[in-house]
Parts: sequence; C-alpha cells; structure tokens
Amino acid sequence: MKEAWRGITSMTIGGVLIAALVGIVSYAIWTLPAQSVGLADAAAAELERSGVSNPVTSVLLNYRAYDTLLEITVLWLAVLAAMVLVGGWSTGVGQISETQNPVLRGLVRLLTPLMILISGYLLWVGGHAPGGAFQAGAVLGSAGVLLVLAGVDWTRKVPPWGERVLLTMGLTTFMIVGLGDMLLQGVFLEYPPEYAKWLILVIEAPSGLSIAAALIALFLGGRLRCRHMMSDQMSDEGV
Amino acid sequence: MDAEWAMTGLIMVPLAAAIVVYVTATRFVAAWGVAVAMIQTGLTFWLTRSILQSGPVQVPLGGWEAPLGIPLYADGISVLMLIMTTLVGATSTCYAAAYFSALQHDPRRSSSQPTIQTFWPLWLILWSALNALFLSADVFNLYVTLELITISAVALIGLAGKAQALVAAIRYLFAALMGSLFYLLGVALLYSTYGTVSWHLLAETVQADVLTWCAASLMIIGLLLKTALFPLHFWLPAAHANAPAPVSGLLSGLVLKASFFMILRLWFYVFHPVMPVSAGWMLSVLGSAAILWGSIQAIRQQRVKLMIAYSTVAQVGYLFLVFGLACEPMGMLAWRGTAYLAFAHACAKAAAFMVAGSLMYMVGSDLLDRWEGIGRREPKLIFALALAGVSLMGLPPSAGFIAKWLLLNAAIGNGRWEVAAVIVLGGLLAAVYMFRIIGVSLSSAVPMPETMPIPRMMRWAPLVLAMVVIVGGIVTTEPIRLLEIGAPPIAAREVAP
Amino acid sequence: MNQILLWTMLVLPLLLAALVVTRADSPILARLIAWAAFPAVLLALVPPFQIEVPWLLLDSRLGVDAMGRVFLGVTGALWLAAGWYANAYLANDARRHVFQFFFLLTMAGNLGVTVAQDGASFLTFFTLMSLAAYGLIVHDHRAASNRAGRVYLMMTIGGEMLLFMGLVMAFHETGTLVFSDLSTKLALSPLRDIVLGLLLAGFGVKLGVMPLHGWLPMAHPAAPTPASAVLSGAMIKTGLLGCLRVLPLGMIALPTWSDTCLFLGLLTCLLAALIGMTQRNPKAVLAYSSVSQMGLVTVCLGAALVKPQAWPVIGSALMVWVVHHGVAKAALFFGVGIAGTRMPTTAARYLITAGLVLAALSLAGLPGTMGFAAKTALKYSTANLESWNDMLAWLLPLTSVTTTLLVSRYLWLVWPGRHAGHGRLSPGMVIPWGGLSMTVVAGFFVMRWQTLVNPAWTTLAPSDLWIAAWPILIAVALAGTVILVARTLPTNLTAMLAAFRIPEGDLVIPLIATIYRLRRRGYRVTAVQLPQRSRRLQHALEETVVPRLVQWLDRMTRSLENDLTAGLLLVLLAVAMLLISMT
Amino acid sequence: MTYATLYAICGVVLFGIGFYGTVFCRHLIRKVMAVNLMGAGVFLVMIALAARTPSGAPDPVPHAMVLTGIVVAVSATALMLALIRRLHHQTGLTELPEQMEH
Repeated sequence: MKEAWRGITSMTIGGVLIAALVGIVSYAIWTLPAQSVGLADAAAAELERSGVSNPVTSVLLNYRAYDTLLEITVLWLAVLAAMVLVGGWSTGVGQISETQNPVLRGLVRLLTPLMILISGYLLWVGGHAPGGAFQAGAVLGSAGVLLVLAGVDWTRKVPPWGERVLLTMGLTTFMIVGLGDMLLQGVFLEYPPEYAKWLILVIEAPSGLSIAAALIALFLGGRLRCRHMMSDQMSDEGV
Repeated sequence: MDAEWAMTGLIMVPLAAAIVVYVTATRFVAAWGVAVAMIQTGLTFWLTRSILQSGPVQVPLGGWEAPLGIPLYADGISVLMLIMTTLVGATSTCYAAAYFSALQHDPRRSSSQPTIQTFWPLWLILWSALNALFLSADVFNLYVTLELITISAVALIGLAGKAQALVAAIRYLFAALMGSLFYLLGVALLYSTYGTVSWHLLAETVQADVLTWCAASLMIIGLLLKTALFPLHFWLPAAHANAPAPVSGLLSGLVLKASFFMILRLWFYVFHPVMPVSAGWMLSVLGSAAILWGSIQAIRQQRVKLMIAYSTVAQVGYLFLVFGLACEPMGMLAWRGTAYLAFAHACAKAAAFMVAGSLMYMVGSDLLDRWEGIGRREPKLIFALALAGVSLMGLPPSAGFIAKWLLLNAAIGNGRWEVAAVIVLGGLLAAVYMFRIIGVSLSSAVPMPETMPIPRMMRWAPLVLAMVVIVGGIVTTEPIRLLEIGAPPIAAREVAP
Repeated sequence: MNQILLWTMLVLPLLLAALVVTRADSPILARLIAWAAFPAVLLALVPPFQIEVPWLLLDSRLGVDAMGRVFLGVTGALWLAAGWYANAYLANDARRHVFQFFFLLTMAGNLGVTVAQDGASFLTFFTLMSLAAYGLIVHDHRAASNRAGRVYLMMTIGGEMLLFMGLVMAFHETGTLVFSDLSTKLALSPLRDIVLGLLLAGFGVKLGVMPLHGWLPMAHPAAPTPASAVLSGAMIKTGLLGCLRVLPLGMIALPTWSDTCLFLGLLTCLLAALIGMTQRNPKAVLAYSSVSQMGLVTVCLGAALVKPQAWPVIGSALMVWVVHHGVAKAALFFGVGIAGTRMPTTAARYLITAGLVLAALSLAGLPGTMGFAAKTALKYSTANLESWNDMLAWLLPLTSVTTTLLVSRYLWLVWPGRHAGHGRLSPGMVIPWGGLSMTVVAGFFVMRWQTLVNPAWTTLAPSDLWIAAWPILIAVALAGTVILVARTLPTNLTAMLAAFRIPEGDLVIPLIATIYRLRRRGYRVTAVQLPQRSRRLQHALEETVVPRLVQWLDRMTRSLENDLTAGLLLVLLAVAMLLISMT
Repeated sequence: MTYATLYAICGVVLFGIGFYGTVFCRHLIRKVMAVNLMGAGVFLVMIALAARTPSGAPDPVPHAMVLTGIVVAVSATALMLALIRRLHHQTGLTELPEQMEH
C-alpha cells in the first residue's frame, strides 16, 4: 500500500515537473518570430559551388560533410558495438531456414530487384531532389533484411573480409576523398568546385552500400553472415 | 598550415587506424595501437607548439566558414584537453596491449568474448571522437562527437560481459541518451533563434531572453547528466567500476571530461553574459555537495574500483565550483584552476584505475579485504597509486595541488569561505579513502599464493602517468600560459584584490 | 657554483632513489646513498645567497640565509650520519632497498625545506618529507608500526591541509609567497590571526606541541633507529623553521598567540616529561623528551611574540638550541641501537656507556656541553617577560629536573650490559654515533670562540655553573632514590603501578581504538588499558552514533541513487535552472 | 502562432511524454520506445521550426541535422537493443534491478 502511494506520488510530482518544463519551453517557442531565414539563403547562395542542386544534399555532403562523416562512423560503431555484445553468442534473428511460406518467398522475389532499383534511383536523384545515400541505403538495407526474413540465406556467401570491407567502404572512401582534398586544396574535405558533383557521387555510392550493410548487420546482431542457429540458442527470443 | 594538418590528423589518424585494424583483422593489433599513440603524441606536440607560438587556430572544414560550414578550432583549453587525451590515451593503449594479451592466456577467463579484436576499433574510434570533440567549434557537431563517445564508451563497458557490467552499461546508455536529447533540444531552440550553430557566432549574438535561457538550461542540464554531477551521478559508480581494467581509466579520465568541456565552452564562451550569477551558484552548490557525498561514499565502499569511481563523483564536484566563483572578481584564477584540475584528475584517476586493474588481475578481485599485504608484492603499483592519491588529495608536488591552489585562491579572493572549507575538507576525505587502500595493501598480512603474474607494462603504464601528475605540479608556467591563449572573456573581470 | 651545489643537493637524493628502484642490490649505490647528504653540509658552509626559479611551482625562490644555514648544517650532518648508520644497521635487512628509497625521498624533502624561501616550495618539500617518512615509520610492518603509521598519516595530512589553507590565505592577504615579504606584510593584514592560527596549528603538528603530539611517541619507536634519529633530530625541526619563516618575529607583539604559545609550551614541556617517565621503550622515552623539548621551543616563540625587541637574542638562542638538540637527540637514538649490541670488550662497554651518559646529560644541560649553552641561552632570552616572568623563573629549572629524570629513565632502560646483547657492534654504527657524541662537547667549545653566539651563554663562571648544575643534581638524587626504593618494593605493588603506565601516543589511543573496533578488522588494542570515561565515550560511538549514521547514509543512498529519483531530479534541476534564469 | 510553432510545440509535448516514459517505465523495451519518442519530439521541433522561411522553401540545414540525428538515434537504438538482448540472454531480466548492485 505504502509502495503504491509512493509510486503515485512520484508519478504526480514527475508529471507536474515535466508539464512545467514542457510548458516553459513551449512558451519560449511561442515567443519566436513567425519568420526567420536561418541559413536557407546562405545555403542557396553557395549552391552553385556545392556541386549539387538539392540543398539538403549540399548541406549533408558539402557544407557539413564532416558531420556526415562522423555520422557514418556512428553507424559503423553501432555495428561494432552490437558485434561485441551479441556476436559472441548469437547470430541475431530467429531461425533462418528454408521457410515454408511460399507467399513471402514469392513476394520477396518480386520486391528485391525493385527495391535495389529504387535505391539506385534514390542515390542518383539525391543530387537535385529529395534522396541520397541514406535513403538509398535504408531501402537497400530493408531489401536485405527482407531476404533474410524470407529465409534466403544470401549472406552466407559473403566472405568475412568482404563483410568488413562492405561495412567500412563508405567511411574509407569518405576519408580518402577528404584527405585527397586536403592534399589538393589544403583543407580537409574541401572539394575542388569543378569536381564537387562527382566527388559527392563517389562518396555517396559506397556510403549507401555501407549504410545498407550496417542496417542489415544491426538487424542480425552485428554481423552480416548469419550461421544457422543452434537449437539451444533459441531461448533468447523472448525479448 | 601546420596546425591544420595536426588538427585533422588528431581526428583522422585513430579513425583510419580503427578501419585498418578492423578490416584486416590483423594479429598485430596492439602494435597498431602503439603506433597511433606515437603519432598522436607527435601531432599533439606539434599543435601545442604552434598554438603557443601563434595563438588560437580556426580551420574551416570543407572550405566553408561558419555559419554554413563546421570549423575546427583550437585554443589553450582545447589543447590542454588534447594533451590530456594523448597522455592518458597513449598510456592506456600500452596498458591495454599488455592487459588483453595477458587475458588471452589467462586460465581463469570464462567467457568466450572476442575481446582483443573488438577492443581496439572501439577504443580508436573513442580516441578520434574525443579529439574531435575538443576541437569542435559547432554545437551540433559537438552533439555528434558526444554520441560517438557515448556509444563507444557503452560498448567498451559491455566488453566486460558480466551481468553487472551489462546493467551498468544499460543504465549509462539511457542516462546518456536522455542527456543528449536534452542537449539536442537546446541546440534546436538555439538554431531557430539565432540561425547558427557555431559557438563563435552564437557568442556574438546571444541575448538574454526566455528562449536562450531555455536552450542554455536544457543543454547544460543534459550535459550535467552526462558529466554525472551530484545528484545525477547514479549511473557512474557501477559503470566505471564494472568496466574492463583499461576502460575504467578512460571513462573516468577522458569521457567525463568531454561533456564537462562542453559545459565549460558553452557557459564561459556563449552563455556567460546572459546567465545570472545565481544559476552558476546552483552548479557550484551541487559541486560542493558532490565533493562531500562522493568522498563519503568512497570511504564507505568495500570494492576498490568502486571507491575510485566514487572518488570521481567527488572530483567532478570540484570542477563545478568554477561556475559560482567565475562570476566574481577572481574568476580567471578559478577558470585556470578548473581546467588544470580536469587535466590533473584525468591523469591521476586513470593511473589509479590502472593500478586497481593490475592488482585486480593479479588477485582476481578488487575487494579491499583481498588486497592485504599486496603492496609488498607490487611496490611499484602501490607507489603509483600513492602518487595519484597525492594529486587527488591536492598535496604538493602535484598538478592537483596547483589546481586546488588556484581554486582556493579564487574562493578566498571572492570571500567564499564555505567553498574554501569544502575544498580543504574534500582533500582530507580523499586522504582517508586513499590511505584506506594504501594502508591495507601495505599491511603485514602474507599475500595469498594463488595470484597471476602481472605483465611489466601493466606496472609501468600507471607509474608513468602518475609521474606525469607530479611533473605537472612542478613545472607549471607552460600549462598556465597555454590556458591564457583564447581564454574566455571572464579575464576582463579580474580585479586585483 | 653555489647554485650547482644547491641543485645537486636537491636532485642527488631523488636520482639515487630512482636508481634504488631499478638496481636495488648494487654495493656502490649503497655507499653513494650514505654520502647523499654531503652536498648539504658543503652548502651550509657557503655564504648566503638566493636564486629565483620561475618555472618551478609558483615562481620559486630557493637559497640559503643565515637562519636556514643553521638548519641546513644540522640537517645535513644528521642525514649524513644517519646514512652511514643505516648502512650498517640494516645490512642484513632483506627489504633494505625499500628503506633506502623512502630514506632518500625524505632526505630530499627535509633538505629542500631548509633552502625553500617561498611558501609553495616550502610546502612541497615539507609534504615530500612528511609523506615519504610514512614509508620509514612502517618499514618493519609490525602491527604497532602500521598503527603508528596510520596515526602519523592522519595527523600529518590534517596538518598539511591546515598549512595549505593558511598559505593560500596568506598569499591572498599579502600577494606574495616569498617568506621575507610574506611575514612582514602578514603582520599588517586584517586576517592575521586566522592565517597565523592555521599556519601555527599546521606546523604544530610537525613540532609535536600538545595536544597535536599524538603521532610522535608512536612513530619514533616504530621507525628503524636511524630513521627515528633524523625524525627527531632534524625533521620535527622543520615545524620550527616553518614558524620562524611565517611569524612576524621581531616586528610586532601578538598577545593572543604569545599567550597561547607560552601556555601550550609549558604544558607540553612538563606533561610530556611526566608521561615519558612512565615509558618502557627507550625510544618512546626519547620521543616524549623531544615533545617536551619542543615545548621549550614553543615557549621561546611565545616569548618572542611578547617582546619583539628581544627577538635577535631569542633567535640566536633558538639556533644554538636547534644545533644542540639535533645532535644530542640523534646521538641518543643511535645509542639505542648501539647499546643493545653485544659488546666485544669491557673497555668498549665503558666507553659507550660514557658516551651515552654524556649525550644524555647534555640534553639536561650539563655544564661544558652544548646543552648547557642552549639552556643558558633560553634562560637569558626569556628573562624579563612582564606577565610570565615569575612563572618562568621557577619553571625553567623545573624542566631541567624533569629532563634529567627523563634521560635517567632512558639510561636505565638502555644501560649497556644490563640485558643480553644481540648483534655485532659494527664500526659503521659506532663512528657516526661517536662523532655526534663528541660534538656534544666539542660544539660547546666551538661556540665559545664563535662570534655569533653570545659569550654570556658559554661562560664557565662558577655562579652560572651552579645554577645549571643544581637541578641536575637534584634530579640525579631523585632518580637514585627511586631506583633504590623500587628495588625494595614488593613485586605486586610494582605490577599495580604498571597499570598506571600510559600507552605511547596517550590521547589518540582511545580514538584509534574506537576506529579499529568499528572496522572489525581484528586490530584489537587489547594491551591498552582505557580509563573509564574514554571507554564510555567509545561505547557511545560504537553502539549508537556510528550505526545510526551508517543507517542514515544507507537510506540516503538508496533513495538518491536510483533511476526514478535521478529522472525526477533531472527535470527538477532543469526547471529550477530555468526559473533561476528568468527571475 | 503559426502552424510551424504549433508543430514545434507538439514536438516539445512529445519530448515530454517520451521523457515521462523513460523515467517511469520499468520494462526496458518500453524505455527504448520512450527514448525514441523523445528523439522524435526533438526532430519534430527542428523540422517544424525550419519551415518558417519567408520564401516557403524550408531551411535545409535543420533537415540535414535531423538526418544525422536519425542515424545517431538508429545506432543508439540498435545498441540499446543489443544490450538488452544480451542482458536477457544472460540473466533473464527484462527490467533493470531496482537496487544498485555495484
């Protein structure tokens, strides 16, 4: 009884405090002027020199490319972390075997090529319209996950070094391009304007693949290559 | 030109090494770590020299100046933090190399963790992220680097594999994510008001209005959670104490300093003109409470690593005294003292954790009772612990003494007797817990026979680091001079007593 | 040249200490260590000078001045003697190199203190010396040594903190750390009394003034003999040096502090001698004797604070006293190790007995020894203090009586040939001891033609001789009577009297007994008889106060350190900070 | 008060709900979801406030930041899930133990 009261008390206090915080922050937002330029004009003004015509991509891969480099590192880091934590004892998802579900298999057969195509399109279109490496990687990654779920054991064919290369090739390319720029221009990641378009594409393509690989690996518990699961390791499905 | 290469190198070299080590899955992984340590030492030296000669450096990455691009920026305090990272990082690297190779041959090892192969990329990424954070001049970029640090730190704790470590890692991760999201909300508000995320530009345009206060409070409080200031320290002791031996020192010495450095940057370079004195005092009061609470808890613990971890809670408290003291005439002294204390604490605490790790490896436990008479077997390690203890207590000759000297001067100069009393009392309490460990380990009990031999590097690395703390208390003019480069505008408020 | 000598003196011990770690068993190294303090002796002979070292600590000043020279000379000579003595004394100790390591560090600190001319470097060397001495005290790791080491550490670090605080405040008040400026400016500062209180208390711990003396009688018996000698002969005098450096002596009268010093000094002087007489360990007797002598020093400081114009006289008296006590006390400590060995011949036994008696009586102020000069000097310099004159007039002879009784007790305990000796009498031990014992007499005659010492102190006029001699004669007679009476007493009465024996470290014993009991670590101080009152206090602490405190802390920890509370506190802090900013 | 501010305030409320959940939920998966809700709230604030440009074309910088933020959130979520699975596998726990066991 006492416990319950204590729970209710703390919930009330917490609720009130959080409401107060939300209220103050909301009030602060309400005081904002209705219009503000931010960096939209500045970004648009330099769009010519950035090598792409989609402003978001220009921010992502040119003005603030350093952030993006670190972000790709974060993704790879998460894979490493998952591998440390899960890789030792499990292969990730549940049972991967020749599944008996023909509908799923059929659908996968239809969808996978389409998804690969779409991801390629998204990668290309990122230069001038919404899209880019992350979107492409996400679609490609989900295609991979779908395959695994359907029991198509495609990842078994990936050699261990291939898996590692696949996961890091985006980051490696990014760094090589950045350092190459530094040799040419003197500053890390400063693309020569005339090659910016191509350099961005050079970075994006492997990055998209790496992102896709990382997403699949995260789904599988830190590894791309999933072995067949031992029967005694089935108990961890409860979470 | 020089400084740019050094700055980029400090970030990119460990990252590149992480990729190489991971992709090639080389057996000589430790050698790569040591090579990186050597390169980093060279680069840090290079950068320090160039900063001392020509003042703060700003590098517009990608050729884009702020606000559009992300500049790297190095001034005195960030270079001091980089030196700290390099010193602790290099010694930890050597220590870890010995530790993991010893662990592979350890018959007591039960779990089938692929520790050695996974430790190195994680640690190298952490190293790169720490350097990136100390060099960042962009509040959103700081968020990304901070997340890199958090994720690698959590994974490194998880490396221990024990249930306790996992619980600690989960708790730490949740706390850290909450903290980051508070910070990110603050960044969102700042950007929507001022249209920039460069702290240089923010410092020029910041105004005292409700939105700025909201943003400042959210950012600072989020970072407080990550820095584990009392009473938000609940996650720290377990996380730092249960991490593998080479990791604990990195967490206490470096990872905490990262978020603290961000608070220091934001507070003194951006928000200082608009935040009221009382807000700073709030942090100082919490800091004082942290000193007392952390010290008392450290004295109460039975496990050595927990004692050292609680000692970190206390030492973090010292770092926060500056926010109250810097509002008054002697602000500059407090600022220097705090920056130097961060440096001193990193080296001393990492050395202490390394000693604890070595002895724990030797005995198989870090229960204080099991350590009776251990000092007679390992005098070098206990000596290193004693030297680190001298700095934690604030006794001369040690960097901790100089830092506390500056802080005490600031406190007394401002007429803050209660702060001065807390500083001294904290030193006394530190003496109690440090000598509890040293006293037990020097007791006359015969050390237990079933121990593992300690690799030589696991003896020398902490000793070297402890010596650095002592040297840092003897040669002081250069570090203090370094701190004057690009010092925040509180310098103007300094008034002769 | 002088600079090189100064740096050699400071760095050589540290360098040797580093070498001890790496190559422990080199015979050449052992010989070098014995000579490590030699540069200090040389440095004491050069004319005064000062150097500025801006990169060291907080803009350091090092140098030798008139006062520091005396300290430096005595300290260097004692460390030199102790180095030789230790080489022979610990020849068969397997952990010799550990001792050497701490010995060298302590030496570096102690020598550094004498040449430090600013607060920061003084405190640094002082701390180095104090902390390294811990290693000397606990060297043999007996339970008693460990206990002594802990008490020593607790009190030393407490003292350090007081000094730290005091120096920061002094710096803040005066804007300088250089002693020559600091003491003058401090005299005029509004916070003078607080600052001086902190500094005096901090140095008082080292000096062993009651009630801060607890560590001293525990640590001296625990440490190996050569270490006790320097501990008592040289190291506790750094407390005096510190006082001399910071007090505005000869400038103004400070009635509060002079009265405190005079009162505590006299109390220490008499009480320590009384407690010392109940001791059974000759080193403990000597330790209490040191405490008692430090009481006298404190009286002198008090006198100088009453009458600033008397400072030049008191100052030189103190210098004489520093030399005398350092040499005599070290000789007596060395004597403990020598008297316990097997004597090769009867002649050797007589010689050694004679040397011991000489050193002991010098401490009591026997005419013709340095002790006589020191006592006379003290008497002259403390004469004519308005309010305290009458009391001092009869108290000073009384201290002579108590000191004589104390050294009699010491001689009784160590008398060569009374116990079966063990170990060989080696020249490495006898030579340094003999040298010091002879200095006790030789020093007096050196002082006689030395111009710096007031000729009145070293006169051998019959009236002065008689004044100095009668307390000693009374005390000797008293001691003889006690011995005779004790022989005739029934044994059960002796046993009853033994119950009154006060443990080494007197006041701290009930406190540490409580701490140990609470820790339940098996350290029972069962040998110690506690008086009823302190036992009640101990009981209250153990049964109620501490458990309640622990319970409360446990509850606090539980309610504070959990996810939910932390979450609530997080949002609470955020809201609080927002509200603070807005208002 | 524009639509942008309304959405932004919604984002803050979402942040608050997520925070409440993170503090009060005991089951770890719920906590993970709550943290993600907090993240979503912040992203909503950023996106909403980016739409206040006079021209109507949204400010691209917060969009890029949100993209970065999402990737960070994905990585952190993956790590959380990995940790939780590992803990469950090893101890069977689905909640953090109440008492801090060091």
